[in-house]
Amino acid sequence: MTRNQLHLALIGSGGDGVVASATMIMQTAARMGLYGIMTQSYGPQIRGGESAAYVSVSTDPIAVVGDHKDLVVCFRFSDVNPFRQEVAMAADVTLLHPKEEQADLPEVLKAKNLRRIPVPFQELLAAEGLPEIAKNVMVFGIILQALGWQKKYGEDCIKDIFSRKSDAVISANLRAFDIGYHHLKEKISLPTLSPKQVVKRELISGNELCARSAVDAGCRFFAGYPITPSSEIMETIYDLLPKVGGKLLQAEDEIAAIGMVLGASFGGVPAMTATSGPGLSLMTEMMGISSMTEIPAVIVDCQRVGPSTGIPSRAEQSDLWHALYAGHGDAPRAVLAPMDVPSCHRTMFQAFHLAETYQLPVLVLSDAIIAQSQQIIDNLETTGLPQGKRQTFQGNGGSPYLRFSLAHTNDPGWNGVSPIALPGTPGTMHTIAGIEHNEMGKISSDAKQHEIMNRKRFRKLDYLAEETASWFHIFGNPTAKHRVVAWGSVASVLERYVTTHKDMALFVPEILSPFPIAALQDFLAGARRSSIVEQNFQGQLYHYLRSLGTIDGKTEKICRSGGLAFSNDELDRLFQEGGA
Amino acid sequence: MTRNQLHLALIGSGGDGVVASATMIMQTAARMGLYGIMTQSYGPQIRGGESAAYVSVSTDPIAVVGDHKDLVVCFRFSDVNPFRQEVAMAADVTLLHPKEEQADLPEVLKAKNLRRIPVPFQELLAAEGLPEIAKNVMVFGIILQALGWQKKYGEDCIKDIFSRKSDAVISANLRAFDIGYHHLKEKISLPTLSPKQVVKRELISGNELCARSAVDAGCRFFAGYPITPSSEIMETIYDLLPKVGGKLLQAEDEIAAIGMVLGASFGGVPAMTATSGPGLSLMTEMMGISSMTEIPAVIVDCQRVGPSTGIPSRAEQSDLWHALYAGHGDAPRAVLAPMDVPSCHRTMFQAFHLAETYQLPVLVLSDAIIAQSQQIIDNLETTGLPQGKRQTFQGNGGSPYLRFSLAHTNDPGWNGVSPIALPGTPGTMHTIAGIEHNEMGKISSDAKQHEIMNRKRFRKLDYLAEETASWFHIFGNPTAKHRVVAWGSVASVLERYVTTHKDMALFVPEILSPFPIAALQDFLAGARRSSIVEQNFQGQLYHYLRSLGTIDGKTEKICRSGGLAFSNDELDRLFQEGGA
Amino acid sequence: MNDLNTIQRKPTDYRNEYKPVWCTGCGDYAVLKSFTRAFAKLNIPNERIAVVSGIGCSSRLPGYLDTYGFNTLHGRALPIAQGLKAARPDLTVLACGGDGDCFAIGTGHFPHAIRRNPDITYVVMDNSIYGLTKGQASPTTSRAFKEQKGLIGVEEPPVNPAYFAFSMGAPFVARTHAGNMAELSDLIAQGIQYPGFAFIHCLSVCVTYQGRGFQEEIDRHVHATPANYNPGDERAVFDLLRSDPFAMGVLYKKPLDEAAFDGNRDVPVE
Amino acid sequence: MNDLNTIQRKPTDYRNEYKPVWCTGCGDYAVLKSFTRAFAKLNIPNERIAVVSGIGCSSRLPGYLDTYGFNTLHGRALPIAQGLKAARPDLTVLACGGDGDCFAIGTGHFPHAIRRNPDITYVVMDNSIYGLTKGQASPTTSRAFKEQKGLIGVEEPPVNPAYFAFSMGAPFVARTHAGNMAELSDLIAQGIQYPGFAFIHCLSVCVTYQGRGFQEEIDRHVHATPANYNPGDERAVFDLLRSDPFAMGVLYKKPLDEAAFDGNRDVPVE
Ligand SMILES: Cc1ncc(C[n+]2csc(CCOP(=O)(O)OP(=O)(O)O)c2C)c(N)n1
Ligand SMILES: Cc1ncc(C[n+]2csc(CCOP(=O)(O)OP(=O)(O)O)c2C)c(N)n1
Ligand code: SF4
Ligand code: SF4
Ligand SMILES: [Mg+2]
Ligand SMILES: [Mg+2]
Repeated sequence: MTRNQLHLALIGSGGDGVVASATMIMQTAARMGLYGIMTQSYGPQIRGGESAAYVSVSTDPIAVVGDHKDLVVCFRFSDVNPFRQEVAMAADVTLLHPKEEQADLPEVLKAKNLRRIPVPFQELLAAEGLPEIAKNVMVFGIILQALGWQKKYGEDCIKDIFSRKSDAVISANLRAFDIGYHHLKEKISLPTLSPKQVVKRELISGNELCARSAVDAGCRFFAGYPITPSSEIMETIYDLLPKVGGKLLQAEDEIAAIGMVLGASFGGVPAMTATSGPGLSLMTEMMGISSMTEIPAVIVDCQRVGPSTGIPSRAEQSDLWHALYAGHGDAPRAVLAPMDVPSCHRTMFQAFHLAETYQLPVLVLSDAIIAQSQQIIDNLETTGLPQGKRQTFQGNGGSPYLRFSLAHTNDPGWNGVSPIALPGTPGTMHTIAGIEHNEMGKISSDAKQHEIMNRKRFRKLDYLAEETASWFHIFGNPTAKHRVVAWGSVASVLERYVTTHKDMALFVPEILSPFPIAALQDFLAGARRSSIVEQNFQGQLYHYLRSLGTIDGKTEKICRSGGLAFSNDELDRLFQEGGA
Repeated sequence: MTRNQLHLALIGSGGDGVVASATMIMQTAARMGLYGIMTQSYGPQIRGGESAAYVSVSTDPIAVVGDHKDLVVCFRFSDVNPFRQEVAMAADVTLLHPKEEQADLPEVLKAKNLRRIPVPFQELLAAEGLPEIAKNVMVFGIILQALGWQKKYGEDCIKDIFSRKSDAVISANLRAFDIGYHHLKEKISLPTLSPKQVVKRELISGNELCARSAVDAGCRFFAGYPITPSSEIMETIYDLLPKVGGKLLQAEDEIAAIGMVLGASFGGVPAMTATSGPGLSLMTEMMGISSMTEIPAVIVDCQRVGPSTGIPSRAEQSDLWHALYAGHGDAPRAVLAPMDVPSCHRTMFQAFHLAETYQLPVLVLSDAIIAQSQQIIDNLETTGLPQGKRQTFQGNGGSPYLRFSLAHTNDPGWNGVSPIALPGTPGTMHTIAGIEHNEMGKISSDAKQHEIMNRKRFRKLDYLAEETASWFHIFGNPTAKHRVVAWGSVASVLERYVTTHKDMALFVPEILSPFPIAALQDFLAGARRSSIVEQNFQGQLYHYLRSLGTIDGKTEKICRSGGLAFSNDELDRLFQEGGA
Repeated sequence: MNDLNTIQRKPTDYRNEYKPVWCTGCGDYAVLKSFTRAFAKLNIPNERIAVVSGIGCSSRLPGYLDTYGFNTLHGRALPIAQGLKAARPDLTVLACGGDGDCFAIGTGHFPHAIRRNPDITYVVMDNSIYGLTKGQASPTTSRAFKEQKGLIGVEEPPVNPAYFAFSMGAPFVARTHAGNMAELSDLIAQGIQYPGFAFIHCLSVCVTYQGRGFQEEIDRHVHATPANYNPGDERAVFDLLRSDPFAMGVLYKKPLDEAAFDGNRDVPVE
Repeated sequence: MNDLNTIQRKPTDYRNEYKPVWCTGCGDYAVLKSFTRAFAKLNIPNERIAVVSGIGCSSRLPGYLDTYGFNTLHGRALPIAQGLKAARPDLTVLACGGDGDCFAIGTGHFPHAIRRNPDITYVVMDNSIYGLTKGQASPTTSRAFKEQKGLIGVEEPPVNPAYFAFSMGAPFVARTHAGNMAELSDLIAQGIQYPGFAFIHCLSVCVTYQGRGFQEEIDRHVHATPANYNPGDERAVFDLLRSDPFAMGVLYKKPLDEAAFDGNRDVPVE
């Protein structure tokens, strides 16, 4: 039997090494020419509590973990409970569990044609005198055999992982792998995946890619403060920046972090920070001075469940309103959103392009799923991506420098941007301020001047909107009668959904503000039914699109709080019920 | 000649005492049974620079300073420039200026039938051996005579002001007043105002009234950090709280201020803070934990021009989006807005009522005009105002206490509020957290639990909206063909406007969120034309109302940046042009 | 209010039924126990106690106490505790949290809480790491450890918590470690009884991200203050605090009458 | 880059044409002059200088200099200056602001800027009042003044800025007052030349809200550090800083080689 996707779950707790085993599977898949995606989930315990890893491998690119598991390894039935809402069994699921497990099978693990295989994990290790710690490698072996993957790939993977360890360690692990690989006597009838091309691909998380692509896009300064689920961006870019002569500061809080970013950017250096909801809320005042002083800044927000501390490890799309509207006063900004791991690459280029070109703050709304997923991806192209540079002022022979020059106001081609003279440039000294000011940057409390400067600052958005009018994707048949709009990780769930629902088309904006309104209107034209699907309680995108006049009351609002990805079953139900 | 309003401007700089003289006029008007309103304006200099005071006195309540001045005292023509956009002359304006002023009359002071009266201020004082400092009292005397007001009222006012000073000081000032009062030999033909009732009324600013009404409404704790134009709220309530056993802390920043408020409120004490845009932005994260832990808090925001530091002393309505939408996650809140000084009273009662009853953060959007205006007001009624108390839990005989009890979820009459057990109550100990939690307050990372708690928190808003559905005003003829919506200080300018435009009706919400939608829909039904008028660049109320589906593209968006109040002339022009 | 002396409460009477989420071996378990022992020692009615924390592994502590508690925002325990104490001086208010909570994002509130000198006992559980966010360097992480683990901020010398508190004018400054529950519970009790702001710096190991080397180092070096040490002699305090991070016990103490300058401590807001 | 020695710049070369908004008699005028004198003394090309401030009367200062400047947000001069200096170590970066800016809302950034020890000179213009917001008590307002004027926070003792900086580990700490422009400009120049974080506490009168009594008190008490004073002896520094708020000059100075631990000071980000 051949299929093009397989879905695995590993569930256990501290010491079981479920994440380690799952990562080895992913690395092996990447080595074989398969695609795959992996997410993790935790119980309430800080470390050592229940944890689950979900892996989907596929012959084609895959960005969303599959709903119904084909193979489940569960080390303790009592560990399943925290994950009961997020795992579902395929009808013919294979379940591996310890031989010693005496408890009744939990409801969630039941399935019509369940194949239940007890494994004496403990005994197997003990028999060979292997330490407890080798369990994850042994489990990796068992799974590899069950998947029917070649032993060689598994061995290569282990050699790689332990390449910096002693030979003794390597051979012990190879032995554990071997025991696992040969344990199952009867063949498990899992379908076989045949890679379309034998090529080694890369395994990377959304956060890692955000960091790397930021540097590729020109980022040379980072300041941040740790917060789940964004910290890996700082940790990754910390390794990358020194290689390109960049600098990083770990700040004492998020206000300082974005402040440092603005300081570096004032110095002419493309700069960014990354955070999650609570940190983003703290950055609100600083975002305003970025708008006001026209100093570029890129801010990545890995959205988690809110409000307040919420659920730090789980994704939600409820920071949208904050990104669009937060901050006292009228403060222009741009808001972008990747929809999966690989699109983080494009998004980061767009972010630096817009920030540097239009001299304003750019928010990137990632989320916990995109941030933390490990995905096998193809080589990423950089050519063709926008890579704007800041328009600097080098002197114009004598006439005084105007930081916020309005000289071209009457030129319809002017995009509102005034060239910036960087510190160090002779003859163009000036001071900028968050206080309202005139062309020279001089403080002004004149109301008419304020209106003029507001016009200048927002003029940039008009031209930016023109440039980004095509920053969206359409999936499915654009003339299908049911048209759906979604963004972020929810969009990739819907992308998958529309491939099997031919009566549906999907619109995914890459930029949320300014929204590609004209494109959306085109997309919706002639629809018999339209829905906005999102993961937050209030329907933030829905109301935003209504505020723009782009949709009316006939479009459905389909939303619920975050924390769990939509499954196809749930989407079936939601579309059946119809939205509010 | 009788009229029912007179408009004065006093313009000078440090040492001229324009504000002092203007205040004496207001105090005298209050004493005579007249109404009045006074605003101030400053040039860029911190202190001692140009300043102007605008006074309107009236036989009827008046909330907006008049556009065209009947009497102007200008101490230096060169001081006029910073105020050129905000003063306009009546055709028959009377201008008093120093005899020594040699400069040409500035454009703005010109008028068709200008009556120009040079006054030897310096000489008059010198002749009597009076010190420079007495000038403001002398000017007060001159104006009083020009207005034709009885000398006795002026004398009483002076005795009052200097009541704690020595007899020598009092008599010197009475002398200065006398010189002024008898200076003008020829009678100025200013119209006479006859009070309808001789009664002493109160002169108070919006900020002072916010503070006083908060205490009347039950506020017993305040924490704040100084910021223009809100600081007088803290300064006033600092005097009031000790008298009722309340406490106040001046915080090290706004985050600490709102934190202290939440701490006090967790202790069961109704508490508030006051700030302006930059401080409000800093409070964003704390607002979220107020929503999440269902701990009441009242936050007054005296809006000034933004973004960033903006123009600290001038009003704008550009914090609306922030108030409605800021903060990561879905975080319920209520947003109120007074429209003039006296309505601050009602608003503060509403604010404490909603915060305490529904256990959530309540924002009050005042603005620099309301905050800083001195207005003569009638006695304020407290009966009939909402005065909800927090629903506390005193024990129910044994069953465990659930801080966020959902027991009544299926009861359609339940408003989502769970009774709170205050620290000190035996048997109901519990811990609350900004982390998502279950009924008991125990931390939970369960996505379904999160949805359930979101429903609970937002259920409160549904019931709150029902209660506040009638919190709005309609001015003018409700069947007029042109229907206008405005809020805050802009609403009082429009209230004045519709009294002379009989084809217009005005809708003013007292509560902005949840918005009284049904009432607005009723109001707009059958309109031939409708406009949303506001003072911010983006049309924040307009887009918000569209997001709610309450208005559609046919309603006009009429907005411009803040900094200056709309004049009637400008409104004429804006309505002529029509909105976007 | 219950009479303090009618019943004698046991430490376990101050624990609720929730199981801590902490890793096995985490120092915070001992801190939790020490809180309950201090409460029992003073026999404070559960309902009179309120514990306010920030965010971090350590800040989960109030959730396991059968008292009132508020697990607030990262870095904000002190403002919230001060508001509560100002409004409700009749309560016994404690604050607690981690080294990141207090000395990174919370830095700005610490000197001002000290200046206001409210009658609050503040226990900082210092594992010299950001535990909850998986092991980044905190302001108290040693340079050697940062170097060894490749953490960010290697050049930055660590903050010295007790010295910081003393320099800002805290009237009661003590230090101990989670390995010494007897001393910790005694110091917490002393802090509660002290009529002003009491700061307790408690070294508490993060087994997961700092590793057991942290505890071993503590065990190796820990010692009481010298026999002739006078915690009222500010010069001696200065010398000790700058030179000796392992002296344990009460490090600084202002005479009681100087400390309690807020005369109005027990009248709640009406 | 211009050769430092080709032209000799005068103090007025560092002033732009804008007229300060300060009140007549405000101490900040003298601070502004002292900045320009220090720049001229070191003959730094205007374009190599960047001055970052917060919000307050004092924070308007960069707007009057013919250098690069960033008048940022209340309390945030230091993070922004640090980001700038980290990205552009080739620039001479100074920060300035008021006592409220640094010791109220900015408190949390101060110890961490000191720990990172960037080559920034930070001048705090301390008028012991919130000038721009019309005279509320700041963290440095004396209790006597608060009492006299009925300001909020009477019970709270003032922050001691130089001692705060020293306690946090600032390697260069100096104090003077706006009335002594010679000393102030000399200290600013020393701060700029010092290869680490230099903190200069400058008493500067707010004639409008503190009143002239402030300057009179300074004039009455001001004096140089004792002749035998050694600003490298930490014990002596401790004693002086805690006891004498009017000793002027360099109060603490770490030897240069210890101070400059960032080896990479002059390579801007590529
Ligand atoms: C505003 C904000 N920023 C960042 C975080 C992420 N965060 C949670 S706990 C923590 C630090 C934990 O370290 P510490 O305070 O020392 O406590 P520990 O976990 O070590 O006990 C951080 C950075 C947050 N919750 N909120
Ligand atoms: C976030 C924020 N909070 C408050 C303010 C209001 N504010 C402006 S300056 C200032 C304090 C001024 O005092 P200081 O820093 O000592 O400077 P000075 O005016 O005395 O020179 C305050 C509170 C603000 N601008 N931003
Ligand atoms: S991560 Fe560290 S601090 Fe957190 S619970 Fe585990 S051991 Fe304790
Ligand atoms: S208010 Fe004070 S600090 Fe501000 S400019 Fe005037 S004198 Fe200077
Ligand atoms: Mg820690
Ligand atoms: Mg000051």
